[in-house]
Amino acid sequence: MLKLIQTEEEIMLQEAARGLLDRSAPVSRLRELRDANQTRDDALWQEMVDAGWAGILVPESAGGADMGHTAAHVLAREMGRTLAVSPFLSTAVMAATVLRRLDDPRCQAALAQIASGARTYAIAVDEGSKFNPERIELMAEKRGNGYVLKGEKRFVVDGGNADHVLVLAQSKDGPCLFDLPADRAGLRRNVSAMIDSRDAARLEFDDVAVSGDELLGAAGDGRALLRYGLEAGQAALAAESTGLAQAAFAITTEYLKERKQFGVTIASFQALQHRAAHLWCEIEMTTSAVLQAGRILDADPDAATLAVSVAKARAIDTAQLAAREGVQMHGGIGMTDAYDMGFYMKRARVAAEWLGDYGYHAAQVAQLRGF
Amino acid sequence: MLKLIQTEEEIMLQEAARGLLDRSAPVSRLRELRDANQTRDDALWQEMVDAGWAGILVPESAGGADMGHTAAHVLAREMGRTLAVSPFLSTAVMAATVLRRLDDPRCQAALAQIASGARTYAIAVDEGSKFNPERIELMAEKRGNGYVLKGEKRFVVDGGNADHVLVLAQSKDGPCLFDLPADRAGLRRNVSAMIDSRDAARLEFDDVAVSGDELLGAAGDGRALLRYGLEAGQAALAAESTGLAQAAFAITTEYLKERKQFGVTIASFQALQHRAAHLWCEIEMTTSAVLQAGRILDADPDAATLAVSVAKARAIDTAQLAAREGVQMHGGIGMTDAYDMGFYMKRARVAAEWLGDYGYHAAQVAQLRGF
Amino acid sequence: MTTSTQPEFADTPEFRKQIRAWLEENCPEDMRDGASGEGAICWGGKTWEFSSPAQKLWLDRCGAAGLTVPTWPRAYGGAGLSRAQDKILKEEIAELGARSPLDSFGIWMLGPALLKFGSEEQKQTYLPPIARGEIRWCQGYSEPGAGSDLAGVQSRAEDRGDHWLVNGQKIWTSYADKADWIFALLRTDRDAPKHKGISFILMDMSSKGVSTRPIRLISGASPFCETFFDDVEVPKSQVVGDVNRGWDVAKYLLTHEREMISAGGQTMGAGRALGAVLADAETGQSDPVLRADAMRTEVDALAMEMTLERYKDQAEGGQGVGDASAMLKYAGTELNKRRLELVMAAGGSDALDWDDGRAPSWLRTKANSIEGGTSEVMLSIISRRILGLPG
Amino acid sequence: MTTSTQPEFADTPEFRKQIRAWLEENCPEDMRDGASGEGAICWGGKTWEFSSPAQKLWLDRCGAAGLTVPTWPRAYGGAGLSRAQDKILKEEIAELGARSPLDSFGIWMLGPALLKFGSEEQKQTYLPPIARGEIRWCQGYSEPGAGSDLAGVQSRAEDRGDHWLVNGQKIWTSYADKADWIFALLRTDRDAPKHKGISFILMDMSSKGVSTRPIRLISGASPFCETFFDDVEVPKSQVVGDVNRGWDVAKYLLTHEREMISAGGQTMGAGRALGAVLADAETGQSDPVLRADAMRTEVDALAMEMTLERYKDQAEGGQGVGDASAMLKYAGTELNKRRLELVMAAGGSDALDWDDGRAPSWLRTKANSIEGGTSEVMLSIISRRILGLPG
Repeated sequence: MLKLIQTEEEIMLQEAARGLLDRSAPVSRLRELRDANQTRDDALWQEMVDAGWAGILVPESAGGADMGHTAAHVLAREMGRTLAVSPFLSTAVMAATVLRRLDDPRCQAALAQIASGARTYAIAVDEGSKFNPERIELMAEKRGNGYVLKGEKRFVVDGGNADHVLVLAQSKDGPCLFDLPADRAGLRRNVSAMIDSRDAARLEFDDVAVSGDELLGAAGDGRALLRYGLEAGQAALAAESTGLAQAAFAITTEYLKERKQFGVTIASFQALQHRAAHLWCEIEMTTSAVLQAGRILDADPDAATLAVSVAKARAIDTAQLAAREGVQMHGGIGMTDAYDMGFYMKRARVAAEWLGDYGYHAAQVAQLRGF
Repeated sequence: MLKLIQTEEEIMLQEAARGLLDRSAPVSRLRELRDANQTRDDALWQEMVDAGWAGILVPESAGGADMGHTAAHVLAREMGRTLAVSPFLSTAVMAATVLRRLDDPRCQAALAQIASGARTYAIAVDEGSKFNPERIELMAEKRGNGYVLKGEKRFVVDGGNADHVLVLAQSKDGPCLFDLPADRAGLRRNVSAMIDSRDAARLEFDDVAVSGDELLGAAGDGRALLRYGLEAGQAALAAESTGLAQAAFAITTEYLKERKQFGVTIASFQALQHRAAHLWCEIEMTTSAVLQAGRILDADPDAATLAVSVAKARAIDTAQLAAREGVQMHGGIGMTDAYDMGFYMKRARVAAEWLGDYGYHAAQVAQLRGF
Repeated sequence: MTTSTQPEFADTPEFRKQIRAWLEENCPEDMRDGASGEGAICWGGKTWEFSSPAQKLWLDRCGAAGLTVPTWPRAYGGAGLSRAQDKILKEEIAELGARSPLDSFGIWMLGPALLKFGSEEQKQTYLPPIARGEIRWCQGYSEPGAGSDLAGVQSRAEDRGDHWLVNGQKIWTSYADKADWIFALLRTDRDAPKHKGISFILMDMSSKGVSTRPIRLISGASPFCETFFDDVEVPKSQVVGDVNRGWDVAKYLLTHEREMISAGGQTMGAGRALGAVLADAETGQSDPVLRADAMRTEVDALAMEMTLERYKDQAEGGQGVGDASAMLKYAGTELNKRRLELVMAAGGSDALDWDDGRAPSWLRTKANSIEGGTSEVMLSIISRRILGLPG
Repeated sequence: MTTSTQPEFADTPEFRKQIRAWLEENCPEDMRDGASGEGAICWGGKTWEFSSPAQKLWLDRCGAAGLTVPTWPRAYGGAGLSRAQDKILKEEIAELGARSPLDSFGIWMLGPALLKFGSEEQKQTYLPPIARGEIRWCQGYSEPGAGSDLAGVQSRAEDRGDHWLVNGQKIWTSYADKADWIFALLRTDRDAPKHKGISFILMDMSSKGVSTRPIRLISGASPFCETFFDDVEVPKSQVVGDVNRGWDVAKYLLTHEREMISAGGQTMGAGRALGAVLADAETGQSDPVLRADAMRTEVDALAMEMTLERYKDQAEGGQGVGDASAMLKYAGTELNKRRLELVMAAGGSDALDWDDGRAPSWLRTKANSIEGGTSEVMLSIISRRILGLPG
């Protein structure tokens, strides 16, 4: 059944991931990228591709490892620990989850491209300042065999660097999901200076022509289809945020043990002890929720919404608490840019908005629980 | 101007009040009443009347002391400290505030009755489980010179013992406020076993005849008129709750200093110190809000809503926190009926609902602050 | 000690079928209503008054089959089931809606302690009557003024050669007024360091010098009692484990108890009900404060449920819960307090009537974070034993 | 030191009229826009570049009239105003929308310290240039690794007969790279108990051996610096108060600083703005979580405002705020953090763009509960000094 403990395979995967990331993507690497005004790390992504991570959700028939969401969460959690910068979530989790739902040779080809590292994706959903896939105004007007897209997408994470974009648009037949190259004529990408030093963009669609072949699934099914990708992304982001929380917490407790004030280590102050213990409990509970989301996504993705929303709501709350406590317990040094804790705080804030904030996911939970 | 410090007169009043209440209405008195299934303490009320408290808001022309709301709050706060049981809030604060707004010899007479202790009041507003004076369904049908009242009022505090009732009803001319004797034919009072061992009743109005003389002010003005009384009551209840919080906190810090565990006083545990210090801060902030509400009620009652709602919201939150921390920090003994802390917790819960809960008052604040 | 009628349960794939058949055959119709509240519990003991003949029949049959204590060895009144079999049994009981035949501190607490620390003679003497519901036990740990410092035991057992002479007072002894025997921590060496001079002793509550007085809580009448020992004579054989090593037994049982309370805290007012609570509330839709609190509580309740599930899975996978039981205790009881605060807020003035029933439940939850180790003690345990912070 | 042009302000009912006339006559039009942000501040000092001729004129006129430091004695460059007069002055300045002519650590911190602890000669030497905006000061308290333990000063001043020889490092020295002088806590006796071996010493930042390095925060560039002392020679006369009694001066200033930070914490992102923040938010109406958080924050912000008002009234009534300043500091800064969390949540992804400006403000507030004494230190002060708990 759906056991909420890690399998030996998952534990091995975790150890391998930790080794790769500690070596090639420690927080100091993010700092280097930031200082160089870079938001992509091609060498790291190539390493991830070589390790099979790009294809973690790609079927074996398309050259993937097909290990499932729980395994993807193991990787995401480890990436959260070191704040690794990569298109993993957008490409290997969200795009792959969508594409593999379609029995379509073009999707098979796209999946193969993902697994081989030849193509990265960004997911373009938001149009306002809040995640709301129910309110889509970007228009897809039928023209000949294809469509013309007009409108704007905001907060497209990885949108500045991705090779392809999945775009949710509104047509007179209902929501449509398109898969198009990011360099298509008429599509302008405005990259913003995101606080966590990663890539996000505003996409302007100025009469962008797409072919009928670039429509994924049937017209009108776009939102339902994308939902699988979004939920997979939300769960993976919850896993990443949990890793972030665990790392921030580990750094903080280490600091508590080392740091002396008034002649004793500050770890001996009971008020800090109890706050640290409380935070540990929060992280434990969130870890359970993420495990549950992974198991259900693997077993019955149509029934995963509740578990995914619990995981996402809990994880972003926990990650932000861990970062806040991290800065406060470090005192002044935690506020300096030279120390890593600020990077954790900024990444946690971005995760708190991306793919739905606490209020969005708590409302999903309330609705599914009958109130 | 509106100074937020107590005047010397107020400090003297406070000292006198504390003396009277410590002597005649300690918590042990509430316990006696509870054990005897009593919800009234006529001797105590007579003492309050003799001390001029019943007339604290009654004009001197009607035999009152006319000291204003801030002074009334001084008394209410002291009553909260010992959980005194009396009709002070309903009668001396709410009913008096309403009656003195009308230039009407019958109201003058009623005020004189209040000041002399000859009459007590209860205020009948709620019809559902939540305070909502905007939604009144109890009907006042015009009949001859008077009206016939049909319907039900719930959670009428002091409703089982009061001599008179102020009832807010709906007529075809709009809301009407009536002042009628509680023993009027057709009016049935069902007293409930309230958790704080005080008096609250459900009133059933079964074709209750009231005369035109018993209508206060003009038909249609009832809600606007009662509002002055309700806001005065909310502020006084906030003051009472602040006194409750202060007393619960004082008992708790005393206990922390006395109680030994693992060979030291539990006051030496930093986690408890910080929680106690935090609670002290909360009480200080609430004290300010109550002072502000009193000053504005005295200076400009038409502009008091914001301050009153801030005070009520803060005070019930603070009182409940103080009671919860009180029980938890006492450990097992705090859970026993033989110890007083449970009485504080129960009274705080009733205050949290009476005259509007936290959500009601926070919504008032949000509305007045433009969101 | 096994009866001749006791069935043999095989540890084979056939077990589910076998146990289902046994339950179908033996569980009286009246005991199949799935009831589990206080009124449905059978506590057993010498003075127990059965609520119905079916309750007695169900206890007798389960007792004879060892199914009141399924995982205990057959020699001591159990059915000797493996952990996996026990899980199947519970599933089948749930499937049938069968009531628990017997609940008691003897089963939950003393039994595990005796199985681990008792002598062969003690096991033979005390376990089977527990299994058959003949003897009801209560626990005597806490003392007035000791609070979280459980090792600060002052009640003492003096060695009088052929017996212990016991004097002192216990508090929070649940159902002491209805129990036949008590297991208690008593000081047997006043000069030793406080953890080293305590013994775990069994006493007959009908002994001369034992008396009890019920405790009323802020939430009303309670099963808790104060229990007094005034020159009570106790046979020397009634010490479990070594003399002055009673703290080892106590510690073992405390961890055990924490896990039970945290699991229990969760089921009190089950998660499912919260939606209904808010849907019924007059301002459940219109008040963002109430609604946001409910949403947060629901999210956390679900995470708590998943956590209990995860720890159960870990336990089944052979990983003990260990000190993390402090987390379950802390988080579960704090959550339960929040839930009942919400129930009260949703209920408004209706919930302020004592007879309405919500207020006593609400007040009762305030003890959850005190009994069985306070939240503060739990946090300190986590800090010290899991996080490795000093103290 | 008073200039011949300095007006005499009488402590009479006429004062309001008099000061209003003075302001009307002397405040340049460009200085009447009520601006108070970082860009509008005049910090003064040797290297100060005035933003406009009007800014210089306004400073010069106020400096000459003693109105940069209204309550200081006229002998030291002030106007010798009473507390009541000062209040009227502030009201009239607000009425006119006049900018503050000069802000500086010299006015806020060193001035009060010198007035209380300085020698007559020190007052004569240092105060008038502060009042006229000629010398800009910075403070050197904190050291790397000392954190909340301000008395754990390691930087040392060795007595070399005719001068002190200063070596060590300070951190969080705001604007040290722009200041002319620094007032610092330095260890002058390494053998004494830590609070008893510290002196409060004034140093010229242009002295040989002084260097600074700016600190970048998580919120971006900051006025904070690290400041290094490498064999800096300082005249013996530049100790304020007694040698080795510098902690008394520091304690006095710390209480003073707390009151200022708590008041400042409140005005950063003023209360009035929260309604607008939520009204603009995309989910400000529809998300109960966001809405409930905003409602709670608004209620608390108003109570905080009333509390600041109450403490001001108390101070005017002659009751000092004393240790309760720890409460203002704690509650004010924690509230400010909550407010900015809310601003970020309301802003959604728009606020995640660094250039949007909300994120740096949000991150900056995280230091509020650290600088000037951490929230934990404030709670400990309240616990010990106000509640009388041990520790």
